[in-house]
This record gives sequence, C-alpha cells and structure tokens, in this order.
Amino acid sequence: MNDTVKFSVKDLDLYYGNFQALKKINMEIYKGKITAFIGPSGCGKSTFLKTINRMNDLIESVKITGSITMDGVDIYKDMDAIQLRTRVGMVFQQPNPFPMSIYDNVAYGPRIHGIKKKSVLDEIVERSLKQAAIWEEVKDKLKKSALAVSGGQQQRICIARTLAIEPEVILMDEPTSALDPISTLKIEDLATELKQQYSIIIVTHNMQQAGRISDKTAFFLTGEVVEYGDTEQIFNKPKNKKTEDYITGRFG
Amino acid sequence: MNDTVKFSVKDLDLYYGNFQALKKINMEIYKGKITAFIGPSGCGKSTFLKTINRMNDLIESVKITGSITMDGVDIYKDMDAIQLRTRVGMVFQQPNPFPMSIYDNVAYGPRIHGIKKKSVLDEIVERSLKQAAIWEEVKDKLKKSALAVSGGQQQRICIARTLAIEPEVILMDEPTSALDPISTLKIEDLATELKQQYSIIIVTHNMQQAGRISDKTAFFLTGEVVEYGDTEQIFNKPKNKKTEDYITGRFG
Amino acid sequence: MEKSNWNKRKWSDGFLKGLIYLSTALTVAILAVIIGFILYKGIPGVNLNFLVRNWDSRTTFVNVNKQAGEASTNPKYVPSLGITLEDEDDTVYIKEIESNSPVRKALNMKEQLYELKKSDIITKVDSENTKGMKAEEVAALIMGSSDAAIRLKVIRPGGGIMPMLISTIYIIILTLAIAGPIGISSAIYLNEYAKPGRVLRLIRFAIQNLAGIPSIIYGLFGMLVFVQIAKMQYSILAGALTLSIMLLPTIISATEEALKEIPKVYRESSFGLGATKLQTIRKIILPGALPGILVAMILGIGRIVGESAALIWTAGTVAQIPISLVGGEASAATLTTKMYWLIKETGDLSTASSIAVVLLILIIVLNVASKLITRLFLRKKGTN
Amino acid sequence: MKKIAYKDNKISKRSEFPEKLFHGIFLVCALASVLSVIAIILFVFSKGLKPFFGDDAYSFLKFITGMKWDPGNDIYGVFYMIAGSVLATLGAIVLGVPIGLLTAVFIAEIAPKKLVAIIKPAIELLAGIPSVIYGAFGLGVIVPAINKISPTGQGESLLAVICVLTIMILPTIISLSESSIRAVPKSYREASLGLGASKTQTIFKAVIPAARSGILTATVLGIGRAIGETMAVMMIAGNNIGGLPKSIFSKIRPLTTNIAMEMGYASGKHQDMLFATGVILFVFIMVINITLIKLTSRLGSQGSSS
Amino acid sequence: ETNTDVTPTTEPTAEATKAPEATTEPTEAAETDGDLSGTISITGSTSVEKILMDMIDEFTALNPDVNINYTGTGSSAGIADTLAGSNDIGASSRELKDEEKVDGLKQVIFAYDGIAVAVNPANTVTDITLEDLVKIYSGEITNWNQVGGSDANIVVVSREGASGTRGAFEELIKLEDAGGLVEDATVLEGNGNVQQSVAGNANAIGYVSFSFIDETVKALTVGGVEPTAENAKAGTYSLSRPFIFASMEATQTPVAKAFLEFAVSEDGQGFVEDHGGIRVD
Ligand SMILES: Nc1ncnc2c1ncn2[C@@H]1O[C@H](COP(=O)(O)OP(=O)(O)OP(=O)(O)O)[C@@H](O)[C@H]1O
Ligand SMILES: Nc1ncnc2c1ncn2[C@@H]1O[C@H](COP(=O)(O)OP(=O)(O)OP(=O)(O)O)[C@@H](O)[C@H]1O
Ligand SMILES: [Mg+2]
Ligand SMILES: [Mg+2]
Ligand SMILES: O=P([O-])([O-])[O-]
Repeated sequence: MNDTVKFSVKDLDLYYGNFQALKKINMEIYKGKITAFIGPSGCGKSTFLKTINRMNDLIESVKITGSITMDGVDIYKDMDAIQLRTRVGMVFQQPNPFPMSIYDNVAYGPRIHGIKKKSVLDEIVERSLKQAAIWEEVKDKLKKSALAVSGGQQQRICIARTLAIEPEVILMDEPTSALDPISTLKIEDLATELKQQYSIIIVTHNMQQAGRISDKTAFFLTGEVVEYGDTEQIFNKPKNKKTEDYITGRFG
Repeated sequence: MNDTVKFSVKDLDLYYGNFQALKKINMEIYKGKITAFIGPSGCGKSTFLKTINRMNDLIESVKITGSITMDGVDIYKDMDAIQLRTRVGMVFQQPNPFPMSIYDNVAYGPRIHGIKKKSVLDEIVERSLKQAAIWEEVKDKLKKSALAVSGGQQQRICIARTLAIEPEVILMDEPTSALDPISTLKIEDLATELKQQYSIIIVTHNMQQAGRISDKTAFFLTGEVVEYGDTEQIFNKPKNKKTEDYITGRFG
Repeated sequence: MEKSNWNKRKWSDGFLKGLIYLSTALTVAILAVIIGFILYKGIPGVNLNFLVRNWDSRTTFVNVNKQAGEASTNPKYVPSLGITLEDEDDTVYIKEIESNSPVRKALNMKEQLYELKKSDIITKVDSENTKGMKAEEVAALIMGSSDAAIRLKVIRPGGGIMPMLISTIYIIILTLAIAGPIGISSAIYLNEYAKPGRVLRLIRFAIQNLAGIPSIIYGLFGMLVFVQIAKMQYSILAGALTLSIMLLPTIISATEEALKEIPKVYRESSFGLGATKLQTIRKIILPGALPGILVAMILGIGRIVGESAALIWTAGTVAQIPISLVGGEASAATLTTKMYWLIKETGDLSTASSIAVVLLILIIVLNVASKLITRLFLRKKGTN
Repeated sequence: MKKIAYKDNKISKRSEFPEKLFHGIFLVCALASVLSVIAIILFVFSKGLKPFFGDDAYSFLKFITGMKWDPGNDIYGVFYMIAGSVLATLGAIVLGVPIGLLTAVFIAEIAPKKLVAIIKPAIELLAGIPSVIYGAFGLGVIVPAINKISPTGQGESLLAVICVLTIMILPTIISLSESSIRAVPKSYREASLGLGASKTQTIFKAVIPAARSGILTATVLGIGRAIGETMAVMMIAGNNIGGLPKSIFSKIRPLTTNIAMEMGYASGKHQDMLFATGVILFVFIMVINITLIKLTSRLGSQGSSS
Repeated sequence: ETNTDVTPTTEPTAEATKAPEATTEPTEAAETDGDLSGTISITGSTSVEKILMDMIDEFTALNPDVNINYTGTGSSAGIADTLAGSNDIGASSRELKDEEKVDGLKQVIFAYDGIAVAVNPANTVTDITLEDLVKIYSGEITNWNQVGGSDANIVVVSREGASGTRGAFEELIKLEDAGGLVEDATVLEGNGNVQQSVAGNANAIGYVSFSFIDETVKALTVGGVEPTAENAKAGTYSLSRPFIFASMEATQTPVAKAFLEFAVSEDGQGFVEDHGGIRVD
C-alpha cells in the first residue's frame, strides 16, 4: 500500500518547566492510516499528540526541541500555528460541543475561516454531519442545542465539527473513553471509514480498540516510544518485553 | 471467651426519603471484639455504622424503624444522642483533624465535656496520643498544626482524639483507605491493641484487612446483611454463595 | 472521664443559641425598621405627579387664540378656551382641557409651541394679576376680554423627580459606556492574556486598592481633576468619569468570575479548529460570559444609583435635565444626591424619604434582575 | 473533495494585525486601573502635601496633632478627627462583627432553607441601600432616640455614628462570614459531633475557628467601609470644630465628613488642607487594603492546601 | 420643554399678530426688550435659594431663550468663583470682606434678610440679649437657666465654615472678640439641617435665615425686638445682613446684566417679600 510519510518526528524533547514529558521521540507517521498511541497513564501520549498540532503552544511553561515536519515542512519553524491547526484537526476525550446549536457548532470552523454564505455553510454542515455518521440522527434538530443530545452523539458532532474545516489529519485523544460501548463502536467504525480520506492518530487506553482499528501502533512509556510498528506485529509479536507486559495486562 | 453483647440490633430499617438503604437488619455485636463490615460499594455499610452512634440524625430525610440497644438500653428511645456519641466514638475515612494544633485537636473532646484544667488536659492528651501510638512522633510539635503531618499520622491523631473522650466503642469507617500500606499496618496494629479496652466496629473494602484483624465479619449486600459470623468461618467456609463470590473477588 | 456536667452544657448551649437568634432577629429588625421608616415617611409623597413632574415649578407667558365656544352653565368653564378652572389654596389651575382646545396650541414668548396641561396654574390674564381671585372670577376675566387672542401667565407646578430620574439614567449610561468596555477588556486581559509576573501582580494590586478607596476620595479626585483641571465644571461627564474609575474593580472582578466559568475545553476546541485567540474570545468566550457581564453591569448600576459622595462634587446638585456633557448645562443631581441635598438644605425628611422609596424600588428591581440572570444562566448550564 | 479557498494564504495575514492590536487594547485597558491609582495618589498627595512645604508652610506636626479645625482662623488640626474616625470604626466593629457573625451562623447552620430564602435577599437589600438613606434613617430615628437618653442633651454623637456604621457594615460581615462558614468542610462538623459535641458547640468550637480567616477578611473589609463612609455619617456626627470625644455621647468630626462638609466651597490653602485630610484617610485605607490583600492571599493558599 | 409637538402648519393669523403686540406690553417691557438669550451660571449662598429660584423662574419665563442654573455652594465659594471667573454671578448672604472687594467686582444688594435665633418651641425662653447670645456661642454660658430658662445644657448649633449666614452672624454678634465658636458646637450644613436639628431638640439653639422660621422652630426676640422684616428694615432688629449678587464688570454678559436689573425691579422685589425678606428700596 501507499506508505507516504505524513509526519516525520526527529529527536523531539518536550519539557513542562523542568519536567521532561517527552524524550527523544523519533517516528514517522503515514498518510491514510490510523496510528494508535498506547501506554500507561502519564506516559506522554496526550502531550505528544498535542505537539502535532501545536496545541502545547498555549501552555506557558512548555519548551520543545527537535523537529516535526508535515509533508516535509517544519511545523514549528515554517508554519503558522493557526494554519497548521486548520490542517490538523483535533477531537478531545470529553465530547465538548460549544453551547450553541448543532448547526453553529459545525459551521464554527468554516465561519472562523471567513465563509459567510449560507448556502455554502449549509452544504458544509450537511456533508460534515454525514461524514461523521450523525446526519440522520440530528438533521431535524440542527437548530437545537448541541448539548441536548447524548454523549455519543455529541462526540460525533465534535468530529463533524472537525471535518468541517477539511483537515488532512485528525487527532483523537481517547475519543471514546467517556462513551458507552455502542457509541464507541460507532466512533470506531467512523474512524475506519474516515481513514480513506484523512490520516488519523488516536490515543487510546483501550487495547482492544487499538487492535481493532489501527494500522500502526506506538507504545509509550515514561515519555519514550518503546516500540512502534504495525499494529499486528505489536500485538502479536512485540519485540520489547515491556510492550508485551503492557499488552498482556501485566502492568499499567 | 467473653461474648457479652454490646449492641443488639432488631429489625432495623432505614430510609433516605423513599430509598430504603437498610433492610431488616438483625445483629448482635460483641464487647471487646473487632467486628468488620464488608460489602460492595453502596450496600449500606457506612449507613449502618452511622446508625450506631446516631450520626444519621443529622440528615433531614432519614427515617429509622426497629431498634438498637447498647448494654440493653435503646439508643434511640432512651438515650441522648450527644451522650451516646461520647460513649461511641467515630473515626472517618478521610483523616479529618481540625485546623488547629495537635494538642487542641486531642483536647477538643475533653474540653467540650467541660474539662478546663490544664494539668488534666495535658494528661489526657499525652495518654491518648500514646494509646494511638503517635506520641513519640508528635510529642515535640504538639503546638503545631495537625494538618502539617502526614496522612497516616493525621489518622492516628484522629484516633487519639476519639480515645480522649474515653468511649466504650470505636466506629471506624474505612479508616485506612486514604493511607499508604505502612500507615495502614500501623493503624491495624493499633486496632488490635485497642480491642482489649474498646469494642471496635470497622468498615473496610480491603478483604485482607478484614481477615487480618477482625473477630467477627458481616457481609452486606444492597442494604441487607447476607451473612454474619466469625471472621474465620466467613472467609473460609462461607455459607452463602454470594458471600463466597464476593470474597473470592468474583464481583464487587 | 467526667460526663456529669450535662446541665451546664445545656445551659451554655441555650445561651449561645439565644445569642444567635437574638442577633438574627436584630439584623432583621434593623432592616424592617429602616424600610418601615422610609415607607412610612415616604409613601404618602409618592404619586404619579411626583414621578413625572419637574422639580422646580416653571413659569411661562403664553398667547392663546380664542375659539368660538358654546357657553355653559358652569361658571368655571371657559368656552372660548375650552378649559375648566378650579380653585386650590389661593390659586386657580386648569382642571379640564377639551381635546380641540386652543390652549393646546399656545405659543410662548418666542412663538414656540407651549401646550398647556392640566394642573397648570394661571396667575395672570393679559396684564391682570389673578392673585386672590376665585376660579369663577378668572373665568369671567378671560371671557370678558374681547380680543381675539389672550395672554396668560401660567405656572407649571414642580415637586417631581423627573429631572433626577433622567439624570440618573444619563449618568448610568455614560458611566457604563466608559467603565464597561474598559472593565471587560481588563478582565479579558487578566484572564486570557496575562502571564503570571510583575505586571499582573501590579494590575491586581491596583484593582484591589481601587476597590478599597472610599468614595469621598474619588469625589476629591474627580473634583480636582475633572471639574477643575479639565474644566468640565460640575457636569455629568465629570461625574461619570469619576464613577467609572470607582466601578472598574467591581466590573473587572465580576467579569473575571464569568470568564473563569467558561470551561477550558471550549477554548481548546476553538483553537483546535484553527481559530485565533481573538476569534475565540469573540465567538466563544464573550457570549459564554455574557450573563456574568450583565450581572457585573447591574452591580455597577446599583452602585451608581446609590452613590452620593463621589457625585456631589463632580456632577453637582442642580435639579435639571442635562442637555450637554460638560459645562453649566450638564450639571445634574441624581436621585441620591438630590435626596442628600434636600435633607441638608430644607430638612425635608418626608420628600427625601419619598425619593428613598423610589431608590429602594430601583435597588430591589436590580437585585431581582441580577438573580434572574444568574438563575437563567445556571439553569441553562444545568439542564444541558 | 473540493478545496476551500481559506486554506491557502489568508490566514496568517488575516490574523496577525488585529490580534496584536487587540492584545494591546486589552493591556491598555487593564493598565487603566494602575494609572487611575497612580493618578489618584499623585493628585491627592501633591495637593494634600502642598501646605506643608514652601514659605508659609503649615507645621505638619501641628496638623497631625491638632485638636481644632477652624479654617477661618488658619487653624487646621486633625488629631481629634482621627480619634473620632478610629473610635467610630472600632465601635462599629465591636458591635457589628459579633452580630453579623452570629447572623451568618444562623443563616448557614441553623435556619431552614425557606427562611434563608427570605433572610438572604433581605441582607442583600441592606447591602444595596444607598448610604444617604442610612443617614436619613439615622437623622430621623437614631438621633432623636439618643436625644432622649444623652446627658449632653443631643443626639448627634459618636454613639449615633457607631449605630449607623454598625448597620452599614452588617451586610458585608454577614455575607462574607456566611460563605466562609459554608466553606468549612463537612468532615469537621462530623468529627466534632462524633466526639459528643452538641450542634452549638460544634459551631463555636469547630466551625467558626475553621472559618476564622474568612471572618477576619470580613472584619477588615468592614473596617474599610466604616472608616470611609461619608454622607450618612455627616448627618449625624455633630461635626464639632475641636476637642477629643470624651464619651460615647460626645460629638465627633470624622475625617471623611471634614472633607465633605467644606469641599464644595473651600479654596486655596483651605482646600489643600481638605486634601491633606484626604491624604490621612488614604493612608489609613492603604494600610487596611494591604492588610486585606495579605489576608486574602493567605486565605487563598490555605484553601488550596487543605 | 413640551414643545416637541409639531407646530400646526396652518396657524391662525390672529395668533401671529397677537404675539409681537404682547412683547411690547408696558409692564413687561423692561424685561423683554431685545431677544435675550444665553446661559447664566450662579453659585453661592444657599440662604438665598428660595428667593433666587423664584426670580429665575420668572425671568426665564419672560425670556424663554435664557437658561439660568444655580448651584448652592455657600457664600464664600460663590464669591471665590466670581473672582476666579468660573461663574457669571456669585450670590452671598453676607457683606463682602475687604479682601474680596477687588477692582472690577460689582456688587448688587438685592435684599436684606434677618437672621433669626431659633430655639425649640418647647423652650420657655422667649428673648435673648446680644450679650448672652455671644456668651452662648463662645461657650461661656452653657445652661438655659443662666438666661432664664429651665435647668438644661444648651446645645449650640452652628453652620459650616463657608456659610454666609455664619459669617454674618458671627460678625454681627462679634463672636471673634469673645474667643470664637465654642469647640463643642454642632456644625451642620445648610439652613435646613439647622432648622431640623433645633426642631428635634428641646435644648438646642441655632440661627437661620428668616425664611426658615416655621411652626417647627421658635424665633427668639433679640433684646426685646421681634424678628420681623419691618424691624430689620428699621434697623431695630440687630441681626440683619444684605443678600448680594457679585459679578465682574468686565466680563458681564448682557443677560447677566438684565437679570441683575430684574432682581431689583418691582417684580423681582416681589419675590423677596414673598419669602420673608426685606426689599431694598
Ligand atoms: N500542563 C502541564 N504542566 C506540567 N506537567 C504536565 C502538564 N500536562 C501534562 N503534564 C505531565 O506530563 C506527563 C505526561 O502527561 P500526558 O497528559 O501526556 O500523559 P498521558 O499519557 O496522556 O496520560 P493519560 O493517559 O492519563 O491521559 C504527566 O506526568 C503529566 O503529569
Ligand atoms: N445522605 C444520603 N441521602 C440519600 N441517599 C444516601 C445518602 N447517603 C447514602 N445514600 C445511599 O444509601 C446507600 C448506602 O450508602 P452507604 O454510604 O451506606 O454505602 P457504603 O456501603 O458505605 O458504600 P461505600 O463503600 O461506597 O462507602 C447508597 O445507595 C447511597 O447512595
Ligand atoms: Mg492523556
Ligand atoms: Mg461508605
Ligand atoms: O449658605 P449661606 O447663605 O449660609 O452662605
């Protein structure tokens, strides 16, 4: 298959003040794949995910060295953070729709980027909600508050909101951990669907989930990438003893 | 050994508003023993414990029927709640020393009961802290804030505070769940020590703990006492299938 | 140990409990007495006229064209003017005005329309003084003149608080227009931009200090800087500027509270969608903080309405509707300053209390409004 | 998929300028408070200190220790006013804090919800009433009442001021104490009750001590409010032109009313002297403010650690 | 203020012809000649407020384009404002002091007013001599029984420092020679406060402008002379003083000049009389 490199991470160190949260990360992330980050709590998965769309810029104390390139361009040196974030969308652990209508939530991104025409917005909203597999459920209450639907639906609205800005990459930080099993399955299906068009990086605590949906898996431990490779290999023949221990539930 | 009945509980029902939290409890609790209450979360252990020193009186919505007698006297009908509580002391899950000095914490109870003489108070404080096996650690900082010591020490100070009012019975609601293993062991030793003088009732989530220190064990489930008997018997030859399942970790 | 002194404990418990009840009763009683006093003294003076009339009575000379009216048996009726007169303590006033009465088209000395109204007092007819006349005599006097037009001297009675009501509203609007944007922007800076450090500490220190300065000092400062140095004279602008500074801490801290309520995740997701900080503030943060900001404004209004010391020496005490921002015509008393003025100059506690009744109602309305907004906001957050 | 134009180039250009501009605007607005404080200090102090320098300088010592204020004869002494202000504030605190605290206890610990729903808004109303109304009340009710019992035969007095100030600081004391009492963790109450303390004992021995820093803050705020109050006090203080108050029935002339009474018309040195009175008041307030800031930051750090 | 209504387009001609005729009417001719317009700002004495407000009302009625605003700041401030050029007219309820009589300052006495010595109606004292009055205000006499009343402490009430009434009163009784105002005197702002305070206290003594004497307070005779306008005018009542308008001649506007003339005209003097003042003619 196509193994085009989307992101290339080189010697990435990240400090929160004096605390080093990421240590010498080197990794290539591929286009059109789902890459899963796994590892015990506090190992730096979320931190690393956020460096990819520079959400860490917002935290005062963060210091980053090393480089990340997207399509060959250094995202820290040669790219505007805001531009980057419109190309790399993000979905959070807790469904967090804005306290506005469903429509306004999805239209938020396009509007931010200067689209005002109602017909264009209508189209984007419909397409995004359809892509996020939630259109049928909400099409009659687009003007209702996005907070008035179930958690699983909220999360799909958040995904639609991200899709509306037509990113190239979608980052998902434990997108299903707040959801019930059925909603979780829906989101997983959605992710598998979306990877045709978008590169997806997902952080998950759920081993089964990583196994089910991802193509590549990276195992993090105390800020380091212990092992990175095809999901099948990581789950079935891990090279590293620690990876094996973690996957078989011996710690974490 | 001496199997003097301290408390006799008869047909005790307790409602929080419309919700029945305790259902027809019948039980005899013995003097000079450690009695452990175990059971899954929400089964009513704490609720039952609090009925024994009438701490539930403080909650508006509580309705109690049935009776509890202490040394043959009905604690709801023939005893003043405040008087009862000086005879039945209580130690809570979270160490909760008052934001005052260690000395004032321990002297709080005696002072409440009208003891003002410094020499008497000094004596009570020292004796109580010694009994609670914390004297050596704090004797040089009695005037320091009780909040400025470790959680385990705080919990022993709380126990000392309870001992200072010379109760006959001590109720402990998961007294070690907020503590580290070493502190936990200290408290357990202390409890074993104290049962010479005091009757102790302890709620615990920790099966090992119940097994280690208690003489009697009651297993609660959804507001009912499923099984009550000698600890050894409960842990080794439970009569009830549910007890067995719980103890062997099959649910809860 | 000793457990014998139950009685002593019960007694001291009872004593302390008694003190608690006594204190509460005292607090409530104080409130009741104050409100009772104000209502008792003030209510009799509160009526529609009190609310809508000018403070000072106003005399005007008018010319009125007579009409051909039908005579009537009522001697107090003036057919040629379409009005009915009435007596009241030595004066004659207009009791009724017909819908097509020419007095509705009366012209003043500058030939501007000055429509006569009910309860206007007539003190002169042409050059004839009406002092001591009865209504019938005045009516006869008017009818007796054969000219096509007649000249009247009328006094429109005062005794109302309209100018103060309007001045109060002007000052509220002005002050909020100045302090609102500055205060909200400050809060945004403090909550969204400021990095911990010396600047932030300095700003916070300043705000805390501003909050503690008594209003008389603001009055001193405003009089010196705005009234005298900036030559605004006693004027609503000088008053509003002074109050603006005084209100900054209130508005800033209330707005900050509201901003803090906005969950961090909203900011994160907005940034995650490529929004800039400004866009996030405009689209997510400000709308979310709106109820809190409204409450901040209401708090501000409450303080403006109640303020006296900082206004007396900046906005002045003239009972007029200001028609400019600075200068003599901008000097204006608010309800509260007028109330003070009244006590001091005339010792008239009754009228002062009537103003106090209006103030109390205003304050209650403001309190209820801020409660409602908060509750609405909480409910919205709660149910969703 | 069709690409939307906004992706390509507009973003960074679009975002830069207004972002910076508004950042600047917000900062300037935030600095407005700082500027205001500086301006107030600068103007009030420069005018207020003027009479003590230059050729015909007035002795600052005479000013600060003086027992008489008679501008007509070039006598400016404020010591007796300081004494009056301090005594009035002290009196208000001594009365207002216990009453306010106990009322707060009632609201937070004893009163059923329904009663709280009535009393709390009432106290908020008390807080919102303009001070002039309190003055009118003092003049119409308290002064005549004191008239009857005062050996001096007059109601305008330290006592009248204390009464009105007590009423005025009550809402501050009550609402702040109440919220700090409510903030005391339930576990303290449980622990106390579990030791056989009665409810009243629990309140006085465990809850109030745990809420003490909040209560202290309330007290300090109350002091600030009392010492700064002007209009209400001016109507009932007596405003004598000299002499230390000898008893609770003596007249006083608080610093604030000295300013307010003569500010409208004073000019020249007389006006400067009123600003000098303002400086004294300002210094008092600053001390109180700084105490308060220290207290609240201590309170804040305590809250987070426990 | 109410002429917001649209003027009818078809005005009766009679009305139009009547208006100019009216302005030439003899009695009002003096005040209405020319088209006076502009703003006059008056600051100063609060004792003159009642008279002044009526004058202003009448004058602006005659001259609808004139706007007059008055702020009561106390006599001293009013004169100081005039000297500083920050008002058009300063009102004073006492004679100008020597240092206030600068070149170019023009004073117009528009009324004389008596200062009444006010006591509570319950007080049995009805007369006071000037000598006793000084002693009371300087603190030498402290009990009503020293002046023929009952055994009770005298509560001395005075006015704030800028008050023209206080200035005139102290001058007239020569309080300064007796050592100045007793320290313990109550100092109140405004005639109203003094009146109110005396009305509420059986043992109080205060002084207010004649116009503030009503049923709530009792005016004492001074040295046996009734406090009436006639007696004050005749000079037999000793506590009387002028009401003065002060303005700078150089910067005086025509409107201000017209108003000053109005104040001493027949109409203006009528208001003086209405409020218990004494006409200047
Ligand atoms: N803003 C911050 N400031 C300081 N330290 C932080 C910050 N955010 C995270 N950390 C620390 O960095 C380390 C990595 O955090 P991170 O959130 O990336 O872990 P994670 O792998 O996502 O864990 P989890 O599975 O619990 O979400 C943790 O030790 C955490 O405490
Ligand atoms: N104050 C209360 N009002 C209403 N319901 C209550 C109250 N306190 C406890 N309950 C309910 O009563 C039941 C028993 O609670 P209890 O605290 O006794 O359980 P527990 O066995 O101590 O559980 P845990 O191990 O979690 O402490 C629970 O369902 C709980 O939700
Ligand atoms: Mg994480
Ligand atoms: Mg429990
Ligand atoms: O206000 P006065 O008339 O006393 O100056």
